[in-house]
Amino acid sequence: MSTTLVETTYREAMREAMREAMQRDERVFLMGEDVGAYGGCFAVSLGLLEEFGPERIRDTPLSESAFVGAGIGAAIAGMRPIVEIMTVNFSLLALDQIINNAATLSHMSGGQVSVPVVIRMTTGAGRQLAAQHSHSLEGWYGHIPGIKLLAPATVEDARGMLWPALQDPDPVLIFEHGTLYPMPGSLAPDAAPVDISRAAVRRPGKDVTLLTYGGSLPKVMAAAEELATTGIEPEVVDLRVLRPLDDETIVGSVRRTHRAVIVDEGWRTGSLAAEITTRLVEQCFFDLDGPVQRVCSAEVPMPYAKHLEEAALPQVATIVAAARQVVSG
Amino acid sequence: MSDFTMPSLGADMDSGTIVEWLVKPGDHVQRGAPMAVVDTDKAAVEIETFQSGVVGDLLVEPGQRVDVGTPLATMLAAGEAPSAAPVSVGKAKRPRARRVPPPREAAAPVPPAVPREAEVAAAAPPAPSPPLRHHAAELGVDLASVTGTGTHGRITRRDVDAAAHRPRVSPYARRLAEELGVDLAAVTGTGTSGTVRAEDVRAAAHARPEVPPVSTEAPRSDRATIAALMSRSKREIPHYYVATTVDMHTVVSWLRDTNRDRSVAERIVPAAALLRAVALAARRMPQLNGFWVDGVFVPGEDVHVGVAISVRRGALVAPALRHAADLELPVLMQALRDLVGRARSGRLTRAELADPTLTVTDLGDQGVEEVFGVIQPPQVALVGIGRLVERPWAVDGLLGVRPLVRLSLSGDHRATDGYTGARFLATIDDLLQHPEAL
Amino acid sequence: MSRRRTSATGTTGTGAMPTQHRFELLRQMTRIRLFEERCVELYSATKIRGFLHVGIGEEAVATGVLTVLTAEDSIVSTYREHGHALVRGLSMDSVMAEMFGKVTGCSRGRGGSMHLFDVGHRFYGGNAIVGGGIPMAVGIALADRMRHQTSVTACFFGDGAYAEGEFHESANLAALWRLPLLFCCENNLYAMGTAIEHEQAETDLALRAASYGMASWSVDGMDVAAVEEATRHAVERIRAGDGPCFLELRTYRFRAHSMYDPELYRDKAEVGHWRERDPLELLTAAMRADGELDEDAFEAMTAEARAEVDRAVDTAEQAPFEPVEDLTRFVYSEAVGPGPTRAGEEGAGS
Amino acid sequence: MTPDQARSLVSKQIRFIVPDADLDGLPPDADLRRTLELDSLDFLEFVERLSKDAGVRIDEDDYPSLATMESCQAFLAARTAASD
Repeated sequence: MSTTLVETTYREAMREAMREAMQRDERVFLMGEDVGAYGGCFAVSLGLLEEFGPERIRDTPLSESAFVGAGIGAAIAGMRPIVEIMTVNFSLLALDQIINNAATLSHMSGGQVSVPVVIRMTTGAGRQLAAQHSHSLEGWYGHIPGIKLLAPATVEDARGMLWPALQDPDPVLIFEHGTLYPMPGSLAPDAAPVDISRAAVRRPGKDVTLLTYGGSLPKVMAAAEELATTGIEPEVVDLRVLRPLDDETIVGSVRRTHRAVIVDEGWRTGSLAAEITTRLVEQCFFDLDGPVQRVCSAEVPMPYAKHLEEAALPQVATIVAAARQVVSG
Repeated sequence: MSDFTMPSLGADMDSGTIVEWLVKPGDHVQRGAPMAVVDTDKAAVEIETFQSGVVGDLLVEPGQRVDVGTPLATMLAAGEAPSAAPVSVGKAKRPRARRVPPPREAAAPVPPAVPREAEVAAAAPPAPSPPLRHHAAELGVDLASVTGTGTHGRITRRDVDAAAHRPRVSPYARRLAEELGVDLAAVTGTGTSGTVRAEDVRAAAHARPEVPPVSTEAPRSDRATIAALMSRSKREIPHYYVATTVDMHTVVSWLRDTNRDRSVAERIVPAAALLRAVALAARRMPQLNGFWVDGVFVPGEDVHVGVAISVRRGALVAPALRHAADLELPVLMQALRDLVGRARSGRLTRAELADPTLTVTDLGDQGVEEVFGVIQPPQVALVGIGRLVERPWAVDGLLGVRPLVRLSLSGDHRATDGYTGARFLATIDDLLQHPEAL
Repeated sequence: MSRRRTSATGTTGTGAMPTQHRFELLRQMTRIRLFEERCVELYSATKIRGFLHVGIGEEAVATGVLTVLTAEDSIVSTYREHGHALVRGLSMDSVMAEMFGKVTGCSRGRGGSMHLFDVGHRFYGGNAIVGGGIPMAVGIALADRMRHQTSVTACFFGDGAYAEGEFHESANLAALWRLPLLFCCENNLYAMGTAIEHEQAETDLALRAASYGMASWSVDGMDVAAVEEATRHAVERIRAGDGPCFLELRTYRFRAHSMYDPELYRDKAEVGHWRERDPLELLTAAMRADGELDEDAFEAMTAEARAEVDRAVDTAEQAPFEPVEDLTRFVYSEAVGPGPTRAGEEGAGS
Repeated sequence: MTPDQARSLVSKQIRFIVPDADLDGLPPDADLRRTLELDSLDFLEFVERLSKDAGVRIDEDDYPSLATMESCQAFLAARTAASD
């Protein structure tokens, strides 16, 4: 097996992950709107229909409640379905199935029923799709016991998270930020599965901890570079798992740096950033040398116009300013 | 015989009211037959019997609200005779004592509740005393924002002082200060609006003197150690000296009045009043209450007045009367007696022997009128007190005999200058003119 | 696949059904009736809490349909599910214990009357969300079809659910993918307090179901023989791969929607009229008319059923509650070796 | 109280405060505070013990009459005589 790395993209990495899963386990199949003939709204499943056929690459009618419910039912009955909801914005139509059935059945049935389904959704803003197509609702789903949430932010995670998610006996939701699909990266041809329970320190540092996930990671890494030129050494933590949160890594980092900035594309009120801030106050109050800073989207329906959307979203400059504020302030 | 009880018709229903009976005693009813109409908060509903049989006594009258489970009527098996008294339809009989709990008002009258201690304490804490209000105003502290730590929530002087020095401190800085033994009140914050940050605390910690290890076993410093200490003081500390005469008339007469109705054990000697005045003055002028270390003045965390005590056989020790500025005069007196007693019997604590923040030498009892002492390093001030003497003294232009005492200050010119020393003595003099406030 | 709409009017008098089988249907319906009547009493005495929806009057539907299904078939039910659970084979003890919230209940006391689960019997629970279970039933049928099994999934719901989007999406998807799914619509003429003519533009539900391209029948839901015959016919088509079928089972509940319902929406006369067609009495009358009812056996069977209910109540009373320490167990599946080996989990896979 | 009783009582109290005091060689008219180096606190404790032991009230105005051993004996004799 050659060890030379393969140039690929986030999108192709996810496609390869699905192909590998279906080759290894006949219980695995893909279901969603336009995943087959059209090749996937974001071309993630391009070519899979030709390789695996319509039985395992199933285009569905526009009935999110039905096909997500069907995915849950098939999982109950022994399959390992991958259900693709085109975007998190349409997942609102399937909330009843996800929350009242998928997340609840195991506990409510006293452990008899388990729902090994993986639900993938594209998330986030930044492509001028306006309010109804730009939501970041990870905070909502992060509120629900009974499901697990993953946010692959790197090509390696896009390639390695799916297989362990499919092995998990409980529902796993995977949020793929829309801007990440074309992101280039290199991978070993036989890339191994990755851990899906821990956060990752993407850049070690000592003066302030920058906590983020998914589509915001590239902006945070850029902000970290800029801060480094001014003598501030930030530590960047990529959450990777949004539920259950990896308190150990998060708290461990802030205990070292004594300062925290959380970058989250969701709206600040009741967001994932709000939950993480609460955990920092609960678990390292006496390590905080300044209040936790949150860089979130402005609390507005995402506007279409580019300059407005940019003003609403967290940006490198606002991340740098927040970090400076907590370090020197 | 069995009961027909008020059924529960929903998770949130815990009582119901009989609107109308649909049966009368003696009626034969089949299982499932409607017995009465019950009104719950939402609507009127027919309730049914789960047994067939003969209706006995109707125990609850229409219009009466009863809890779920309360017996509404008795049911007789077929053939059983209903109770003797025929009952008109619709009017429920008085509930028989045996089955229905006695109505509540019949219970023994409850004695009027005596306000327990807790209720009294819950009343508003006693109003702060006038001098305290004055003290708070002086330090710019809003008493409403201060929570008293005295009995019944009384605000004490210490509470006010603490409130005056409440800088904003980050939690990490507060923890660090505790670990490094740094007095936060003395740290100036460099964060926004004066917030004390971690590096401020670290800076303060580096500047703090290493407290010389003092063993409690050596209560008496022998001549050699005293000699070494005194020569180091003279060698390193550029002393300046200032002195003044204080009219002790007000203090002495006040003491005579208060001592008259005090038992011997509680009597207060002038020396205690003097010590109290020095302590209060030191709190007002913190530049004299601390240490000179590596070229930097480090203020003491509180006022601990070292009291020079001659301990038999010529030895000398100057243990600290700790937190002297917080000890009201009578309390300070007892503390002083206790301190001197323990100094003489060698039972001083480590804290008392650790450096006092300034020292007082009272040689009045030894007969000298004026003392110019040597500062105990690393302190920056020493107050000398002479003998209380009756002397001719001009008061408002008239000549009179007044009890006078000579106060002196030896100051470390690196930390303060004569101007500050003089103001310090003047402050002590002024405090001694208001003995009731000591 | 036939698009036509057929309506089978069953008769209870067909001689084809063996006496012993008719007696067993009667026994099942009697068990359900006595169980649910006792539940009403227990609820009034605050022993059962929460919501309680009894199907007294609809026993023929559960009995007629489920007697046709096999152990490999699956069931998804609704909150009016006691009858389905008992006929499917859940023990009366485990169901009553569940109503008492005891750990010996079929869902460890966590589900209550509306969420009875028994995966061993492929009984995938009631569902308190009207229509909430239908998409899942589609998925179970999909899984069976993808694994080339001849199992049928029966999905029960009421006329109220017929107005939910989830039903229409599921009916279309199941018909589109020709899934082995039996839609069983218990049309008891009322969606809680709303009569069907006030909630459905077209009240002939079978007619409308046919428009999804699946075979649909209207059945007299009070006649257990008719229900069984229609179900048998539909299941044969499904197993033959003809895709989903729809049964509109016209039935009636003699008691309120739930324990708290002043029934202002219907009058006593209507209830009285339907009581004349009580499914238990219809069957006993028919068997007597055919001289097939052994009165002693009937009496003994009823007494045994009553005793079974009594035993269930006693065991439920004594049973322990789930220890509070287990509160968070099963929020996520507990590691049971390489992948859970639950029923329906025998698919291959590394 | 006889002069001798008074003397032994005074000596007892002084010895408590100054254990190694040479009382025998102490002239009866010697100033106790100066010869025995009693500062104001020592003297206060001496007065406290004396008044408790002898059961008599001693005010600050009486302090001058406790200057020497002689004056103490006289004071105690006079003060207790009033109550004998």
